[in-house]
Amino acid sequence: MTDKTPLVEMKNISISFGGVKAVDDVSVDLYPGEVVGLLGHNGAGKSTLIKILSGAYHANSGEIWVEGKKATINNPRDARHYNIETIYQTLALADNLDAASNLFLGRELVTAFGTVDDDHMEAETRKIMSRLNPNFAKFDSPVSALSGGQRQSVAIARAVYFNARILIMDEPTAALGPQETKMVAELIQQLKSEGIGIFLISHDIHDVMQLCDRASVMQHGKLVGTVDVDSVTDEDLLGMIILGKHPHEKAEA
Amino acid sequence: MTDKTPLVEMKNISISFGGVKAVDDVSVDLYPGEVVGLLGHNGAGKSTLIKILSGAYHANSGEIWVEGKKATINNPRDARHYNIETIYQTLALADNLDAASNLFLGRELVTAFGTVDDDHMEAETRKIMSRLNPNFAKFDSPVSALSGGQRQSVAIARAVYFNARILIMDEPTAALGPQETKMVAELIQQLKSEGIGIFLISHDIHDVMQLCDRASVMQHGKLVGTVDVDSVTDEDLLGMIILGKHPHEKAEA
Amino acid sequence: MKDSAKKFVNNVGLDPRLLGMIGALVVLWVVFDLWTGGRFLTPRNLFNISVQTSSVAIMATGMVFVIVTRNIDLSVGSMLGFIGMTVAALQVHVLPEYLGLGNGSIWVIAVVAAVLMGLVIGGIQGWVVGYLTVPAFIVTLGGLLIFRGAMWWVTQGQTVAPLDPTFKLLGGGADGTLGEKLSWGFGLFASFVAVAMILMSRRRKSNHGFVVKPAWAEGTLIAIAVGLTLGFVWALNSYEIAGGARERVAEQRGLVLTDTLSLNHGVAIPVVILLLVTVGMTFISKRTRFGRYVYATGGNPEAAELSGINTRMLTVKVFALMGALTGLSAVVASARLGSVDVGLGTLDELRVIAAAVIGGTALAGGFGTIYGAVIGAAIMQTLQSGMASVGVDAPLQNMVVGFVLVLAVYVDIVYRRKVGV
Amino acid sequence: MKDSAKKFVNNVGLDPRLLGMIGALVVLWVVFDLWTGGRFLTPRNLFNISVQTSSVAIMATGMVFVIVTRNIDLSVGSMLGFIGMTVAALQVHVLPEYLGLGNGSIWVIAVVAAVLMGLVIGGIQGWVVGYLTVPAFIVTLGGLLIFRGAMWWVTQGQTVAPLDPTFKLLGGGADGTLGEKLSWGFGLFASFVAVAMILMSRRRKSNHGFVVKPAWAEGTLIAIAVGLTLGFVWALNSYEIAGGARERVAEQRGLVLTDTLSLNHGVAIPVVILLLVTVGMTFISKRTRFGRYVYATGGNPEAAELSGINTRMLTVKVFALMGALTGLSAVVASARLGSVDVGLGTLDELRVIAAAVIGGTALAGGFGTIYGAVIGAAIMQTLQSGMASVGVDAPLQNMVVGFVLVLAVYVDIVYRRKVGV
Amino acid sequence: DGVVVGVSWSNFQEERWKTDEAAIKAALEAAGATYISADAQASSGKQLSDIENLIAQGANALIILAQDASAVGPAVQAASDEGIPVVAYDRLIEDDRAFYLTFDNVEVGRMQARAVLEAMPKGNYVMIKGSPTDPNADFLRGGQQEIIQAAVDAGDITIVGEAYTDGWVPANAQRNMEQILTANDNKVDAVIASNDGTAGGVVAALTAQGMQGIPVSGQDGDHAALNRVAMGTQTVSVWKDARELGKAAAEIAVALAEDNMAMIDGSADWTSPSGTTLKAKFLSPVPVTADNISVVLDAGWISKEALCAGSELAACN
Ligand SMILES: Nc1ncnc2c1ncn2[C@@H]1O[C@H](COP(=O)(O)OP(=O)(O)OP(=O)(O)O)[C@@H](O)[C@H]1O
Ligand SMILES: Nc1ncnc2c1ncn2[C@@H]1O[C@H](COP(=O)(O)OP(=O)(O)OP(=O)(O)O)[C@@H](O)[C@H]1O
Ligand SMILES: O[C@@H]1[C@@H](O)[C@H](O)OC[C@H]1O
Ligand SMILES: [Mg+2]
Ligand SMILES: [Mg+2]
Repeated sequence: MTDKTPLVEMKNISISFGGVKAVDDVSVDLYPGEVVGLLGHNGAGKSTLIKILSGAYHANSGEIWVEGKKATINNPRDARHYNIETIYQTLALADNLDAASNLFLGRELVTAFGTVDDDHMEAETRKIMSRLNPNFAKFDSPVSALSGGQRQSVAIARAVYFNARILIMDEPTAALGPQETKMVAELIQQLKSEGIGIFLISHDIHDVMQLCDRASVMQHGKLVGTVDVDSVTDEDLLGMIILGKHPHEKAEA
Repeated sequence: MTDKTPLVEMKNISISFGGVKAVDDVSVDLYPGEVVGLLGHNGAGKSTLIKILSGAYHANSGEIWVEGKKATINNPRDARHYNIETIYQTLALADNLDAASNLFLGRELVTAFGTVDDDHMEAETRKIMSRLNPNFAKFDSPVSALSGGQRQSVAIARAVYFNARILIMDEPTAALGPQETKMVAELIQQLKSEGIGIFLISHDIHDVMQLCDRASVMQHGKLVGTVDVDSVTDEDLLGMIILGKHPHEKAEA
Repeated sequence: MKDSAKKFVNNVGLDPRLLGMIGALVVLWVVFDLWTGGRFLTPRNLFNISVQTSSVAIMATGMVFVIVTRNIDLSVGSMLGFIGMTVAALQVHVLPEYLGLGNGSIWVIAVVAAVLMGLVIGGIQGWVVGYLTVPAFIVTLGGLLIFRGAMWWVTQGQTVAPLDPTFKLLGGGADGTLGEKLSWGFGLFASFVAVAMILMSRRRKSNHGFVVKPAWAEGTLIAIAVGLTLGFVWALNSYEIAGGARERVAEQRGLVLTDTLSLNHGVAIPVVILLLVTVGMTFISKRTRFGRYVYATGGNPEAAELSGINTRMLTVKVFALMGALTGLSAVVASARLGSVDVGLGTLDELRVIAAAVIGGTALAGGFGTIYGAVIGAAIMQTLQSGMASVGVDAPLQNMVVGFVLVLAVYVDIVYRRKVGV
Repeated sequence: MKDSAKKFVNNVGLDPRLLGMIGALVVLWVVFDLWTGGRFLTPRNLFNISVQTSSVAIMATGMVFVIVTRNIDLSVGSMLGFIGMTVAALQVHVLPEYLGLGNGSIWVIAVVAAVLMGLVIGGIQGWVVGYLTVPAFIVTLGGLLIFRGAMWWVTQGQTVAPLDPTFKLLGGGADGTLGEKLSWGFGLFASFVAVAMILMSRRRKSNHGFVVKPAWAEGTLIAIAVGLTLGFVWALNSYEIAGGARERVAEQRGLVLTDTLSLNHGVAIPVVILLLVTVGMTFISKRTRFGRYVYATGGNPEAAELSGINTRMLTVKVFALMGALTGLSAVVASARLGSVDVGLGTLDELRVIAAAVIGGTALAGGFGTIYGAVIGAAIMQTLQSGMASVGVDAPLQNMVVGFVLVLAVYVDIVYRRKVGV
Repeated sequence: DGVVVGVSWSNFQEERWKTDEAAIKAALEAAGATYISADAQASSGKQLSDIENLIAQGANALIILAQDASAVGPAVQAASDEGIPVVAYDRLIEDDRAFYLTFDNVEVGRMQARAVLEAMPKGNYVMIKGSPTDPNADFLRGGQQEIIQAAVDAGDITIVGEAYTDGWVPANAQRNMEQILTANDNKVDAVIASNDGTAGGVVAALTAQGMQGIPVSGQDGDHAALNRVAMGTQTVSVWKDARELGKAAAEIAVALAEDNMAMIDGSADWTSPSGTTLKAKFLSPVPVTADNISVVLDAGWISKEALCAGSELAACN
């Protein structure tokens, strides 16, 4: 894959909170049409790392390159300019608004007069939700009245609706039922085939093995290593996560 | 199992929000030393059902019996009197307090003078956390500074620290890493062997098959049915969840 | 029976929250009417209260946005005073020197200056809140002190009077109304707009294939909207102008005064301003991105920021809008008094915030409606006016107002719980 | 250099937030001292400001809990007036009839009555907020109107004076102090308690096997605490009592007045009350379940409720506590003035809330410290007294106070961002 | 039925207004008229609304304690449109259709200064003014200046401190006085305070420094202040017998309600500083000092007990 320019390169990223290094000199990259899994124990620094890419946090040091050019991402608006979409672990929904308003937040569909077009947005929301969560019907309620999984579906819909080049998914299926999870897996496959690059954070080794091309494992803020998923076993990955030991012999090409 | 008195019986429970029935005439029960899985698609009504048992919601109709006696549970305090402990899907942590304060919230350890004993509580918290999440070290930070999984560990610790008779776990491992998940599974086995009854809500069929004795499946607020886990396959359960079809031939004894 | 009423309300698509608030207002009116022996529910009093409500209500619509975004603005009363005083000095001491006394453009310049001043001052406060991240409570408490002091300095505490005659019309009074014909015109136009909007929304919905209300329900809704609007105009058009003012008004309207000529007030200009502001602000809150972002930011500031909304800039805009409305309100308040003294606007911040909160705006942010704030202001004003009418001793009046205030909000809470909104 | 200073502060365990606030206060003092040509930083002014701060600061400690639980209390100023007036009438018009004028128990009864009244009134407001779920803003706005009106009714607006002589000592002044000896005693006792608490906490920590600070750090902390306490006493003990009051005070202290007898003020009684309240409230907030629940409820009301905390009852208690402190503050304020007029407490609600917010209490709930509120009150009072000392007139004073208020909070914010707290 | 008289109060901050109100009520009752009222809480905007409401309730005559002399203009306009007479009570209303009934406020200021100047002809003076939002505050201050001007020019008197009192609130006056004392090392010889409330705050500050007894002025004849005069801690309280003022206002209002052109005893045309000519009647204030303190007893304004508590004055024995 080294022949193509990577979609994203995060180089030597570090950030600390009140003196404690949450991410410590981590480098990862992502190619078009590739799914890279980010793994690690709780508190390893996965969410923090990707929040730097999505503009939610600002790294203390390190660089981000997008499509071969150095990128400046100071806030979420900047990230959107690079077509980076994110499903946050905390979902980041405005609880007082309904699903459609959340889905289009910041990018409302408007009428010819420039006014927000709620009906159009609801219609689009119905379409995309039918692909993610067929049981979903609560289009008039604020999302505070939704179940945990329903909320997560809204957050996923928001990230995939717009034409992302780079998609960050932080434990996107944690709250989803088996059917809903399967639909998201299918969606990932489809997006991948469209050439989109995806960072997928997940604790589910099966999912990772099934969906990802490569996997980067973090431990205590540091990168343990990045491996081709095809060349490792479940146990190798677990070993990396828990013991932080790199399966040398099977390191990536 | 019908020879013993059940620990909990929820009989014909219904509740609706703004006219929509979230739980519709559902009955489930739980025996000492038993783990009952609660399954269903997103928005099926699982969380709502157990929130009625934990006193967070008040059922519109139906009865709750605890250890053979009719119980009145109007608020979370009442539930505690029946030794019901709950891990909520939303975790229900006070973000501005540290792990120890959250763990003991409402049941602080006090000194001989009746003042809260923060040092003692921190010491206890360190003990229990070492059994749940060995990487956890952020005892001085407010829980708002914790990662998603770390927060979940705190919520779990809070429910299992006190001597519950009845434990409700609403997707307790959704945000946990593989090692942490394994430790919780071990904990469940141990609690079970101590005679505690556990309601476990989970989307992970493997976990359910491995940890539960029986499983009750809900769909659109209604109970599809309750089955002995040993007598069904993964596919049977999935069929119940997704299609709402009961594997008649294998119905519970 | 109760259920069928509920169903009817639901079907017609009336907002039960709005119904409840109007209900509370009507109950207050009826109580005062009984208490004063029929002197309260008169066209005259409707006219009075509608004018008296205007200044506070105009600001309250802006305060909704401020509070929805989890901020507060304690400075509006002082700012109103400061702007009122500056603009008064401008039209009395400064402009006549250049343009000549009574020049027709004086009032226009004064109004524009007031609104711009508010916009800028509000914007600066918003900038300190949004970009320097000083809590709004502190910033606007500072503003309260600064503007009240600054107001004194404009004229060293001297009252400025009399204001420009045309400017004064913006404050209402017998001459500051639309007059009968224009009032009817205004009422018909408003009805037309309401009907057009209802029908357009219906078409949009059906275009997207959503279920629409049955035709009879839509018809009822239209009937209610048109009925209320025209009824309001009719009431104000039947409030006759009193002896002394007849001559003045007849001349102004270009009529020949005879004994049988019937001259009525009609809708007062400040009320027209308030209605336009209400419609405009409702439009902003429901149909513009800015309005959407205001609510999103209030619901979850972090999520709004992560969604690419520039919440800092939004804060600046919200405070600037509040300031502009305060400027407009300063025009109405000073025009109504015909003069500006250093006490103008005292305690208005409390009235304005109270109006918004009575109208259902949550201080925790995220929730609040424009119409609620306007009705909230009317409720506050009804209480104050009503108490002045019933012959209770003045110190006791305040106690009753305080008590009824809490009671009214409590009743509304119970009602909402019952109907489940 | 900067880093080593940071490390030092961290090691010693000084709260950088506290340091920052004290720093802001000291900067203000120095500025005013330069501005007034050295007349500001004198024992006399320290005495003045400490007394002037007391009433507002006592209430501000209670307001911290109110705001931390996401509520607000706008009624404290009016409530202070109402309680002050009632208790004044009690001690001047009622009690002397039964007990005889000058009876020694009058002041005790008055103080107890004030605190109980506050407790009950506050509790009722808390009940309406907690159980009837009417927003605190509305309930206490109603209270503001009701108590101000009720205050008028107690004596039909008449000023009550003079208050009981012993009662008046609670307000400070040359006689209302501990005197030199007692002040030293008080200082030593306070130092002893501080040292004991630091050492006990150290022992508790090491008992649990946690790492404790190095001994030198603990020593420095102790030195600072003791130094500050005794320095404060020393300063107040070097403020000499002026000519006219010497005779009165000498007699009261049982001394023979000679020309060379040096008579000094010492710590004023309201300041002693404030310090005891501060310690007590800090204890409640940090060491009791109630205090813990206050913060938990503020952080996440739903989580608190789910944890089995009776958040409704908690609200009642928080408002009752606020009321009791307001009652205590009414004693101090009325004793200080020696009389009660219907203006007593006017606008105090704003000062009290401002003190809490300046002291870092977040209006969104969940965060706030008692010491912060007290220092916040001192900052507000320094601004007002300082402006009065430099001889600027009221309107300009207000402007400067408003401006510096915002600036002070802004500087604090920047400082906190720098040190990362 | 009878006449309805609407009274619009600017606020109820000072003690005197309850006496005014009682006097008005009593006189109206005697005349068979009805009393309705409203409190503007120091807001000119609310006062205008209040007056409109009083008119709407059928008032046939209005008595207005104006928050501001000009801002009630529209209210007077509305009243005159309906032929309702207006009495400007205590404070000026700049409108020739109003009947001005007051004690002369500039004169009150003069009386305050005169009494203090007599007690302390030379020395350091402090001027404690009224609320910066009350025009009377500046009238008073002007009258005070007239009297002391010569002594100031001659260098006998130095004004070492001057401050407005926000809202006339005594606690604010106390704080200002404390700071002025601090700034001058207690080198203050006399205080001209603009009313009895502020005087109370001043005396409390002086007492803390053992300085009570230096000359202090006030006005309104508040009971607590008269007691201070008896005790010697306040020099003068300019007494405006609010009962007289209230009674006169009620009678004038009723007379005008019955006949708009009625002639009022003792009234004359008077021109305000800004040139408005209106019918006016002035009652004369009385400066009450230790020397003539018996006038308030004789008038039944205050009981001997209240006046004399703690005093050794001759009039008290
Ligand atoms: N407070 C509420 N107000 C209104 N509707 C609610 C509320 N809470 C839950 N609901 C609705 O009730 C239904 C059941 O929700 P519940 O949270 O019990 O689902 P669940 O089975 O736990 O789903 P998940 O697997 O996603 O957690 C959903 O349709 C949800 O939208
Ligand atoms: N805002 C913050 N302030 C302080 N510390 C933080 C903050 N956010 C994260 N941390 C800390 O940084 C570390 C990494 O957290 P992060 O959320 O990135 O972990 P994670 O790998 O996503 O874990 P999980 O699997 O539990 O989601 C943790 O120790 C956490 O406590
Ligand atoms: O009598 C005084 C009055 O004239 C003034 O306007 O307000 C204060 C009062 O003390
Ligand atoms: Mg994470
Ligand atoms: Mg759930």
